[in-house]
Amino acid sequence: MKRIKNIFIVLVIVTLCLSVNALAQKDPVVIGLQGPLTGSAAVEGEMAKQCVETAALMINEKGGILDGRMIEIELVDDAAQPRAGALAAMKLVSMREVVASIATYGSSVTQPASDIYEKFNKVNIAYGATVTGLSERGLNYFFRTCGRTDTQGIFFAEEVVPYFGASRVAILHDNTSFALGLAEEARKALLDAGEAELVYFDAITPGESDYTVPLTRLRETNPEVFYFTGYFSEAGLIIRQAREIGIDAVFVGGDAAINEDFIRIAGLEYAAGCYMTQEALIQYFTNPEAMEFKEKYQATYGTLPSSPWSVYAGDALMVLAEAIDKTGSTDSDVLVDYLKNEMEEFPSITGPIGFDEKGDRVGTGINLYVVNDDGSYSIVER
Amino acid sequence: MEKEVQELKETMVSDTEIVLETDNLTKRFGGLVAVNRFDLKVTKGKISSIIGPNGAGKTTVFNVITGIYQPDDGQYFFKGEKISGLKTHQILSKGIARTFQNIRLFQNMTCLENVMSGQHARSQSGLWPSIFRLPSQIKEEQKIQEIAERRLEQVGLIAYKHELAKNIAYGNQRMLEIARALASNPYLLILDEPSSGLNDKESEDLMNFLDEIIKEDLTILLIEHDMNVVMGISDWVTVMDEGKKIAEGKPEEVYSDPIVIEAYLGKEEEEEI
Amino acid sequence: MNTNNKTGQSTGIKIKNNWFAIVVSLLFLLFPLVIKNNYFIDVAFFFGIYTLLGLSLNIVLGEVGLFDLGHMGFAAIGAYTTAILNTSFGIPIFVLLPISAIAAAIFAYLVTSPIIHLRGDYLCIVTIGMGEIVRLTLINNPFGITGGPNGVFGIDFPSIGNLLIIDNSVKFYYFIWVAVGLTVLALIHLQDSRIGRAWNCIREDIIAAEASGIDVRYYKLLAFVLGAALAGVAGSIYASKLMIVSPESFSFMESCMLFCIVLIGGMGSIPGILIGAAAISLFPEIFQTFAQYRMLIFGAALVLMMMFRPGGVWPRQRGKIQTESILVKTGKSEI
Amino acid sequence: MKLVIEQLLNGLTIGSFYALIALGYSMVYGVMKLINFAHGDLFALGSYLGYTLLVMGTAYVTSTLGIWGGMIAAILVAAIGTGVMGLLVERIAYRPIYPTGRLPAVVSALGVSIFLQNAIMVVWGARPQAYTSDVIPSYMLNIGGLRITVLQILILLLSFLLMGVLYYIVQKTTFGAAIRASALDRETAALMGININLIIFFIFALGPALGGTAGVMVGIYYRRISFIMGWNYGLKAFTATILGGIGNIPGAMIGGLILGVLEMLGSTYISTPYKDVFVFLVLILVLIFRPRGILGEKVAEKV
Repeated sequence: MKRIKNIFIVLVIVTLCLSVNALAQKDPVVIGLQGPLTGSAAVEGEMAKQCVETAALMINEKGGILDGRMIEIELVDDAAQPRAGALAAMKLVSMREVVASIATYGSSVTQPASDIYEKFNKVNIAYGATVTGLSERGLNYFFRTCGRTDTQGIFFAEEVVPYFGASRVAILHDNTSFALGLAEEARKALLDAGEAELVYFDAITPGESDYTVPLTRLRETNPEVFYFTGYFSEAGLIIRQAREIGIDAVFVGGDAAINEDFIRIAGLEYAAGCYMTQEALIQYFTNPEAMEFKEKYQATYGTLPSSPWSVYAGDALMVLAEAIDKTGSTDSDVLVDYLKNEMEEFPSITGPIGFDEKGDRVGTGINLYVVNDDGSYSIVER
Repeated sequence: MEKEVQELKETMVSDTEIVLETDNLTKRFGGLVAVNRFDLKVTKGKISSIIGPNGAGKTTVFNVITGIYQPDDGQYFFKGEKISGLKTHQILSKGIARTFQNIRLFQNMTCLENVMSGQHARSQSGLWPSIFRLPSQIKEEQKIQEIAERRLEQVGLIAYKHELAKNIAYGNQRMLEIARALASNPYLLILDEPSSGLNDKESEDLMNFLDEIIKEDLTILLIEHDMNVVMGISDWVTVMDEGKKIAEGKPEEVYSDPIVIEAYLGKEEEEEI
Repeated sequence: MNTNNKTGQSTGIKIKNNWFAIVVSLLFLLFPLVIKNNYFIDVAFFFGIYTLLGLSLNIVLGEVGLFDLGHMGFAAIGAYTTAILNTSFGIPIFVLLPISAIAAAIFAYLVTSPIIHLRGDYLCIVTIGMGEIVRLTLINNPFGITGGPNGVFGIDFPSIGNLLIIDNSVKFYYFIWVAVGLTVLALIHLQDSRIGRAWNCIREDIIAAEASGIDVRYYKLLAFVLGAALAGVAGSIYASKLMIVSPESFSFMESCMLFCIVLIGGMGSIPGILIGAAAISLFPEIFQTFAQYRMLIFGAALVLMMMFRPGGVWPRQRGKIQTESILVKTGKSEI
Repeated sequence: MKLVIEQLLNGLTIGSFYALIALGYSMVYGVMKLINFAHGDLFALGSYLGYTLLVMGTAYVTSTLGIWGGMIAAILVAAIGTGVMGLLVERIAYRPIYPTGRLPAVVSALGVSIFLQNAIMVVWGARPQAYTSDVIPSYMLNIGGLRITVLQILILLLSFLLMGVLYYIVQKTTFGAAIRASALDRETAALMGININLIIFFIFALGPALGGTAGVMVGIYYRRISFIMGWNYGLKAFTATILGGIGNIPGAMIGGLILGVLEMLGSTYISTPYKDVFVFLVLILVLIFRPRGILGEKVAEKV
């Protein structure tokens, strides 16, 4: 009995501490932002936050939206964990009364979050969730400003490989949701195209330091093009170690693979001459929105965001602001209707944006970039 | 309850008078031969003792008999049945309970719980009856508690039944350990230096207590250091030295045996150095 | 009246007519009605999940004192069993609940029986290894059934025909806390049974336990199997709540968190587990405002906690609760 | 054949890192019977200290001391820094908790680990950092088609040197004897007049120092360092410790090297994605047949 009593007391305490927090406050146009501020993907969350704040600055400086209402960002950490992701989404919809939410990075986190937004009819725009299946679930309120892995995979198979006239291709991924997706789409597209032979397809474990084993294996298959679909920090190690054990195949990175950090880790001597299939590489955009964004971001944080995803988060805010402003409404269904039907070629940071019926972004121009000897990039004209 | 105990005994008693018998028992630790071709016979209803200087291998014999060590050679029998190779808990359920030289109680459990645990092998409620508190299990629990309280009363610790074992006095801890052993309702009780660390008064009480419990159809085998205790209560004494049996017999015989005195006292002196 | 009755007799029955229990259950019932906010109800749900997981680890770590730093592995087995069987064969969740438990239990039995004899830290690293093996295998998508890093999507809500469909936060809240309530009841009963005592004896002194006739190996395995089964249930509920299972939910870090739950609360103390689970699951939410500093604070908090309450916030009180003597009651006593 | 030799070399290199970290675990465990979960993060800290000195301070360090001098300086700074941090951790987070039993200490260690990891993230940012090329020599050797970096050889030499020295101290000197004695039985050792506090000081300074050294070497060798590397290396090193027999210094070294080689070979000849599964399976198998690790000697239960 005593123990029952104890449990009872504990529960009282817990209830109290919950109720105290229950006093939530309100705010006119609040947009939620969900991202991994802690945990292994913390770097992405950090940059997403910075990008969205920069975008908000751009809008608010122009007098905000809906004649004079400022945009406020409600930031919630989802630690790149599905559980935390679901909680974060629930927090944004049921406590902060956000108009819409920018959520989130990582497909397996976006999944449960988007389910919750759907249930509460809140527009949610993913910025780093590229798994093709996400938009195939018939969700009404789910959008994404990032591309889908399949488009890029097809681009690699049908544009890049022929460009190098390669007949032997190797693909390496890192078993993260994004990289695996891209790798498999690329493989599929390669087989469909049937031009080149896929001589090697394997995974590495992210976060480690020594990738010489898979690379040695890869070397034995002597490919002409070597496509790594993972992230920059592994990519940097891999290109080093690949060159050091004498792999001279053309190195092509997916759009998470190549950025300043990649160059710092690989060292310019190895980074120069690497290619990448890239959607939105902010330093490369020259449209006024991008220029303004870059200028403001640099002013605050010194550098430029090193990952495309964070910039997409900025896009998401631009898109939402536009929709709310144009429709003069914060009603989710009105916004959904506008985003899917009215909005076309909206000039955002990473160029014109529109959405199809599934909420996928239309018209993301994927390009092949090359790293120059001075560490800058340039588009490869085909 | 008396009746049940009786039945239990019936099943355990075999016609032989010899309760425990070891044959040519040998245990080595690396190079050292701790127990060397040791033969021992324990007679029913009597208090037998093993004496001998430190390191003579007495405790090792106990540890082998109770299955904590496996012997390198030799066998041992309990009531004519071969029990060598059995696991410790199996040996207890056969009816051999023991105490330890350096007291091994369940420190953070109450005295009552300690003695109740002693009856583990004498109860059988399984997982589901326990989870659902089936009547059978409740009944058994009550029986366990009742026996435990009897034993605690017997060793005069009933007052401390809700104290944690680690919080009671040293002497009481020894008695508690004996109570725990008795709770398993053993046929043979093995005591490893029960009087060590006790003052004269306490060991006096202990002897009386043993004389007391031996009456309830029990056999006792004990290791002792303290000659007086041994001589006081033992019916039969076996003297061990360097793993070997060097003498055995009635206390007074052994007491006067020159070999014993020589070996024993000789060692004692070494100890003082 | 005799409410503080520690030993076997009739505690189980008493709980029914005990007003404490009534108040507790009332509190449970009222919470979602008092606090209508879905976020807090969800937080309370995950608090429940962690409580269940904590209780399951408590059997192994708290009661028997076996270091288990891979406990999330068992939860993973349960969660994936539910996810895979539900998504590919449409078997309802309520049917899968026991199946997941059994699957986790069998897994636990198979992996722990060869290593159950290991002591302390050796067992610890083996359980870590076991947990990592499970996680890595899931990531590598064997036979294409675990969905690799993406995990398994689109798990149904628990439902019995159309009579009862658990599809919103409040229902899930009741779902998990009923499960926790039943578990707590069962564990209280076990603590006061010969099995619970046997477990504690093993924790206190393995040799004395063996010498008191306790089959140490059997009871260690029993603890692991039972703990795993409970973890499997928790995993299964978790899966149906999130509608997705993915490997990162079952990382080594999470196992460490469970370990902390048991020690923050106090080994083998059921109210302790509630406190521990509350600390682990509420802390990150309450400290959301600190964003990336939050885990920093959390780490420091753990250290302080152990500094000031090394025995746990609410250690199990033994012997404080007096039992009336059966001898006295039955008049057999001389005292 | 060439492949095998290459992989063996790489295995030895990464193995020597594991070994250096494992030594810290093993020494602390030996004397304190405490799994110092924070050790992996101390290693990461060392790596970041070296980075700060070398990369952020290139202008002063490398330019004045030259590339080699710079690296030596970085290693020294990292070693000292982590050593001091190790002592701080012991003072603040462990010493008050030892008396209350081992498990609370383990939790406290977990707390410290989480704290350090996130502290690194807050101070140096969540982005992975890189030891840039300008502070690191990259000469290639080509021995009969085998391509080996000079760095790799130097790192191997240095780690073996360090292990050798430690081995000598622990096995051949009286102080080492004192350490081993306190590892066997702290109380008795103390009664024998061994200054336990001095020993604790030694292990908690030296263990992390070795880890910190390894941290810098990992940075120099692989270039990329990140705030979560502590967990990865820490877990592997702890595995190595147990594999070799925890509390046993030579065991830790051998365990580390074996683990490194196993990892490489398993990855080469079994499966790259499953290599850690393979590693843990081997560990479990070893423990089934040698419950106290490869070099751990069987201690008879005192009854």
